[in-house]
Amino acid sequence: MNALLIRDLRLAFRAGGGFGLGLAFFLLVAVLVPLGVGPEPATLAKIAPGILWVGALLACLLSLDRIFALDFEDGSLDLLATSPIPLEGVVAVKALAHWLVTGLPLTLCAPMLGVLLNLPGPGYLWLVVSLAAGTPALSVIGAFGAALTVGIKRGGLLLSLLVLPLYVPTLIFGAEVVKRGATGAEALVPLLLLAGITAGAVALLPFAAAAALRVNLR
Amino acid sequence: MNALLIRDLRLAFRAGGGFGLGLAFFLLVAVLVPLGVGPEPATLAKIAPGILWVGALLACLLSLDRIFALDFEDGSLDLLATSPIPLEGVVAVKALAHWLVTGLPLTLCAPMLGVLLNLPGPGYLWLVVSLAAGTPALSVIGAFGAALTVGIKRGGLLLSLLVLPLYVPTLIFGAEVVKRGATGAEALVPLLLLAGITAGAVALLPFAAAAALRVNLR
Amino acid sequence: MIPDLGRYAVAVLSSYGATIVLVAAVVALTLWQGRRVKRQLQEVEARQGKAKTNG
Amino acid sequence: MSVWEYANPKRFMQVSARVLPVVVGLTVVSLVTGLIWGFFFTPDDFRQGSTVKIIFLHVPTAMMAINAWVMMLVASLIWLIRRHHVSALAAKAAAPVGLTFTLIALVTGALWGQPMWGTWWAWDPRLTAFLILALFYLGYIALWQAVDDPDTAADLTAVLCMVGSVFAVLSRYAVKFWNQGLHQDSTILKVGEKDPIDVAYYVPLVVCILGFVLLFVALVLMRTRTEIRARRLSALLAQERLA
Amino acid sequence: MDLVVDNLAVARGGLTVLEGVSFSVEPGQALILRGPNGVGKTTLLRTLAGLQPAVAGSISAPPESLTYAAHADGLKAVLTVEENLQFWAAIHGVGGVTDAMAQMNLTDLRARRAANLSAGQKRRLGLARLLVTGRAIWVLDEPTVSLDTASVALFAGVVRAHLGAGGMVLIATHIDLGLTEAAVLDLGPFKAKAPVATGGGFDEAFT
Amino acid sequence: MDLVVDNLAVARGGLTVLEGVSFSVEPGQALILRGPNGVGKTTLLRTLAGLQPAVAGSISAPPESLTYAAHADGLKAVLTVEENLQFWAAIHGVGGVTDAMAQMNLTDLRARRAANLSAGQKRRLGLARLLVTGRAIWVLDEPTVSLDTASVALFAGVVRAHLGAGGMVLIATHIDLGLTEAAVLDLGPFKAKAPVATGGGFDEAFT
Ligand code: HEM
Ligand SMILES: Nc1ncnc2c1ncn2[C@@H]1O[C@H](COP(=O)(O)OP(=O)(O)OP(=O)(O)O)[C@@H](O)[C@H]1O
Ligand SMILES: Nc1ncnc2c1ncn2[C@@H]1O[C@H](COP(=O)(O)OP(=O)(O)OP(=O)(O)O)[C@@H](O)[C@H]1O
Ligand SMILES: [Mg+2]
Ligand SMILES: [Mg+2]
Repeated sequence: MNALLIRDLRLAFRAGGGFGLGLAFFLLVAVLVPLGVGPEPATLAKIAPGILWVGALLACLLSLDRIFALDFEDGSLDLLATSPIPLEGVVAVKALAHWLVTGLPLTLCAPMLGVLLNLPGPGYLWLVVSLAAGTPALSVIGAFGAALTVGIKRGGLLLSLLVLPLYVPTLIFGAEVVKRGATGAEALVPLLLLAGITAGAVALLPFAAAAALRVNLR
Repeated sequence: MNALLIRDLRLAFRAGGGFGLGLAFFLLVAVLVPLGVGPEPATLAKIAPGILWVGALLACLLSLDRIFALDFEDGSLDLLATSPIPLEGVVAVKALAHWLVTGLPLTLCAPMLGVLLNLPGPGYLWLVVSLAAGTPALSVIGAFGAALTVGIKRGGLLLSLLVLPLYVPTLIFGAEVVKRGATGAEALVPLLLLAGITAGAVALLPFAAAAALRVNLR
Repeated sequence: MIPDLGRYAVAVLSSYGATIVLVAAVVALTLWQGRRVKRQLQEVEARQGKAKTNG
Repeated sequence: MSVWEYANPKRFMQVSARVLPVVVGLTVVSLVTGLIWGFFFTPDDFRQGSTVKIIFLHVPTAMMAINAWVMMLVASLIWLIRRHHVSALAAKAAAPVGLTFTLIALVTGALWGQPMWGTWWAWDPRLTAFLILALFYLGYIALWQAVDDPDTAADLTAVLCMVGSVFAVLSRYAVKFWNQGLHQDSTILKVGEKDPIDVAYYVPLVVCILGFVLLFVALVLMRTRTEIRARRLSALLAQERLA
Repeated sequence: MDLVVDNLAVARGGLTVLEGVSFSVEPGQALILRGPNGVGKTTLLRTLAGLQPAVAGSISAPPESLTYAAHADGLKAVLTVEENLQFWAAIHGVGGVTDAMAQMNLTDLRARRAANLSAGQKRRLGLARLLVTGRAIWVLDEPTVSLDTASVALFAGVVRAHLGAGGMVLIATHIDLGLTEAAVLDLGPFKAKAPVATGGGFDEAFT
Repeated sequence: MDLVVDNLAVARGGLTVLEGVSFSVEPGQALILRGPNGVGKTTLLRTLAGLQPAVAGSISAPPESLTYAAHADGLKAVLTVEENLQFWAAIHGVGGVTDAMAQMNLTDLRARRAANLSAGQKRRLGLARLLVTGRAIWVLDEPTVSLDTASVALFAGVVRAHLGAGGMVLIATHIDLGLTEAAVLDLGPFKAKAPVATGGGFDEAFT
């Protein structure tokens, strides 16, 4: 399992592996939205929590199809399925690798983009905390979606369609944490709910994803 | 050239061809943003023009990698490059097919999503007009980006990064048209600028894209 | 014949109109798909039946 | 004889062929009665005026939109556990019908909302959760269409349906939470919750609900029959290919 | 420790393509599967590898003793030859990467990225993977596609060495590998006569 | 109207792999290219097809007279056999779809989606495409991969017919196609001795 994690990380960091692209996309969303919406600071401050979370979510989304599709296309997935590692473990490791490559950098860089969107002062801590608590759920749910669509050529858009509704609760609680945090209101309840979703998703979805992979491999 | 257009449209409409997915993604963005930002109608009305344009842009973006990548992978692109059709013509036809399959439906369905985002009444006409004038530029610029990244496996995210900055002027003018239109202000100037960008992109970018394709094929 | 709907006539009538259109659409789609598949199946069954009897 | 006998495609075709005309007849009778009664012979509400007539469309379709998903969930579970093809095909057949009902509820709700709330759409928890349900339907149908092999598609959509249901419930809860204490439009009131519904509306409403339930059953039966035939058709064609 | 296949039926796309396949392979034996295009060789091998369920019949093999090599090699283009092999060795908890490279004549290419190999060199790397799995039963689907004559002979030598060490090999191929000692099984006679939908008797309406 | 290649050098990944390749093919002639894995056959053929520039030397061929068939067939899985061929025929402004299907034994499969073809049938469809291009010079890279013996013979017949009609054929292959009348060129001797970076004289500092 370690070997798989190391390989996935190594592939992500090699040329063309896509590390940093999610981050760059996040940055672009944070830049595009003020361009589209207009530069008014008050409006931006109001929508900043929501936009930051939507941006993180989309950045995550766009790298999902790499989780299994590359391994499926070059035949590695067949070979991993016949290897001594259980498929549930493969899913878990790959979701973890995805989080390390996208979710973690997003979390660490989000405060910088908060500045671009004029996020009010107290919101920054809550932004980082909520992303740290919520992005693992995005990776695991995404891995499930990727497992469902792995056999489909260029299934990226279908993957988005399937995964986005599943992201809704995470998005709502995550953005709520930041919104409340930014206005100084009580933010612990949504944060706990967010953590609950993450815990549930991490505990259960690898099994569903492994089942979907088995179906797709046969 | 006709044969190519017909084939591309036929492929898009066959099962798995991805017609309608761009639309579904547009819908998802229009749903996610209020979920992130919050349900306040006044805030939503203010950001609606910008968000609708960003959503249309992202929906367009996500289907870009289909323009050339599928043909590259199955070898059709090599064969088209050695066929009697000039590569510039291939690019133009494929960009047109992409617009017919994504840009046009987006334009037609945008008013419905305007309702979700509480777009003010006078904005609807301008929304449709600006999308009709602007989405062809999105398809052509996207075809150029797709040509640049065609050799790269799962290059979707890189493609997004390359293309998004090129989309900025279109986005600014497009959103401006809707914003002014929604508030009843003069919207003709940004609309003309938008049309100018589209005309320029359609006239010039197919050549750049064909050059990029030639480099990527060798 | 149509009852007086007052100032809400547009809302009520378009609701009924939209519903009828959408229901008609699924029903038509269902019937059309059903007929098409049934016809194709009969064709193939006839063809294969014939192939069997001819050896 | 166990109930599972009816999951045999042949048996299902025989039984459904006999049941279908009855269901279609009852559907037409009850829908026509209910809607005509509702449209022509109900008084205007003192507060809502004639818009109250929309209730006969909106409420039954909104109910059936949710019930259709529940039916798909049950059918998916049966497929995953007992591997009865008819069950998977019934789930597939129900999705477009459910989506249509969802759309009708959305459209009639929006048309009702404009005079009542002064807006076509509000991000009310109930409405938002409903919109998300529509998205689930879209994704479910898209996945069925994207996968070539029918058994693979059945398995994948069944898994999606199960996971999706969990998240649909979660979303409903989350949306309620999200819209709490925020700007809540005070005009958002549901007649049914405020005051007990008048008998004048109640009876035709029940008839309409019955009508839409029957419509759903009839359409799902027809579509399932079509799916079974399509499945048989592709099996026969594949055999021809191999022979 | 034998691989015993008894009365196996396999299906593809919902239709049984082969039925009644029975054979057994003992340690040190090789079996070559032959048959025209589309008879079901790939399907049979994927079933043996456990990637898809059998329609009927049984496969008995020691647990986790089997490795499969399909047309796709499972190579990562941005990793070097050595890194690719090291990954599979680590997954299977076995060493022997250097030895595997030596056996498949890849030592000179060890630091080359897989993307920069020619078709035949890629195939050699894919086959070298078999050596680092430590598995006894090799299940190979057209292993010599795009190999030149010298490489085919090299590969036959590797197979022979594996058999000599008590391994078992199953190969589906259209061409002659020069493995004279191997048994040959023609799959033609096992072609499912009247293809039957796989639902069992219950779903007979689908046939 | 001949295809004349003179002192050609071709490069892959910035390194010259073959140099000094000269040959000419006249109408009605076939030339088979041989050489071990990695010698540069694919590179040479892509250069001839105009998909990549030559490092040195010249290729002279009538304009738009050449068509290339690589390992990837350029088939669309969701289109039928006939639709696939019709598309390529329309692109080249030529007819003859029915005839091409007849020649490659695809008539029975005309209404089948390409996704449902077996490996060998797909390949036959890819080769049938050559017939609807109306081009005189066929440049083929390992055309018979995954064809069984009967199909290889069928294909050899098609090649012979094309030669008989004044066409020219270049084939890179490892196996024997039974085209006894074809000339054979072994590329081994043309392997670039000390691989040289391809910048030409100007970039010699990088060699
Ligand atoms: C787009 C807008 C709307 C949507 C999506 C919508 C959706 C729904 C949903 C999901 C239900 C629940 C059905 C069930 O639980 O079985 C429902 C019930 C109902 N809706 Fe709406 N609705 C909308 C607008 C309206 C408006 C404007 C009104 C009236 C002012 C209204 C009145 C009702 C009533 C009376 C019920 C029945 C309540 C009950 O369960 O007793 N709805 N609607
Ligand atoms: N995805 C699929 N759906 C339906 N039928 C398929 C599918 N893939 C293959 N088949 C059919 O199943 C049969 C067996 O295919 P398989 O790939 O096992 O053949 P094979 O013996 O490996 O042939 P080859 O020598 O060409 O590799 C073929 O007749 C083929 O047409
Ligand atoms: N992208 C690349 N970058 C660098 N070198 C490459 C690249 N692709 C191939 N090569 C090298 O160029 C040489 C020629 O490759 P080519 O694919 O032309 O060989 P080939 O004769 O077709 O071999 P085969 O018979 O295996 O297909 C090989 O030695 C290979 O290692
Ligand atoms: Mg095979
Ligand atoms: Mg080659």
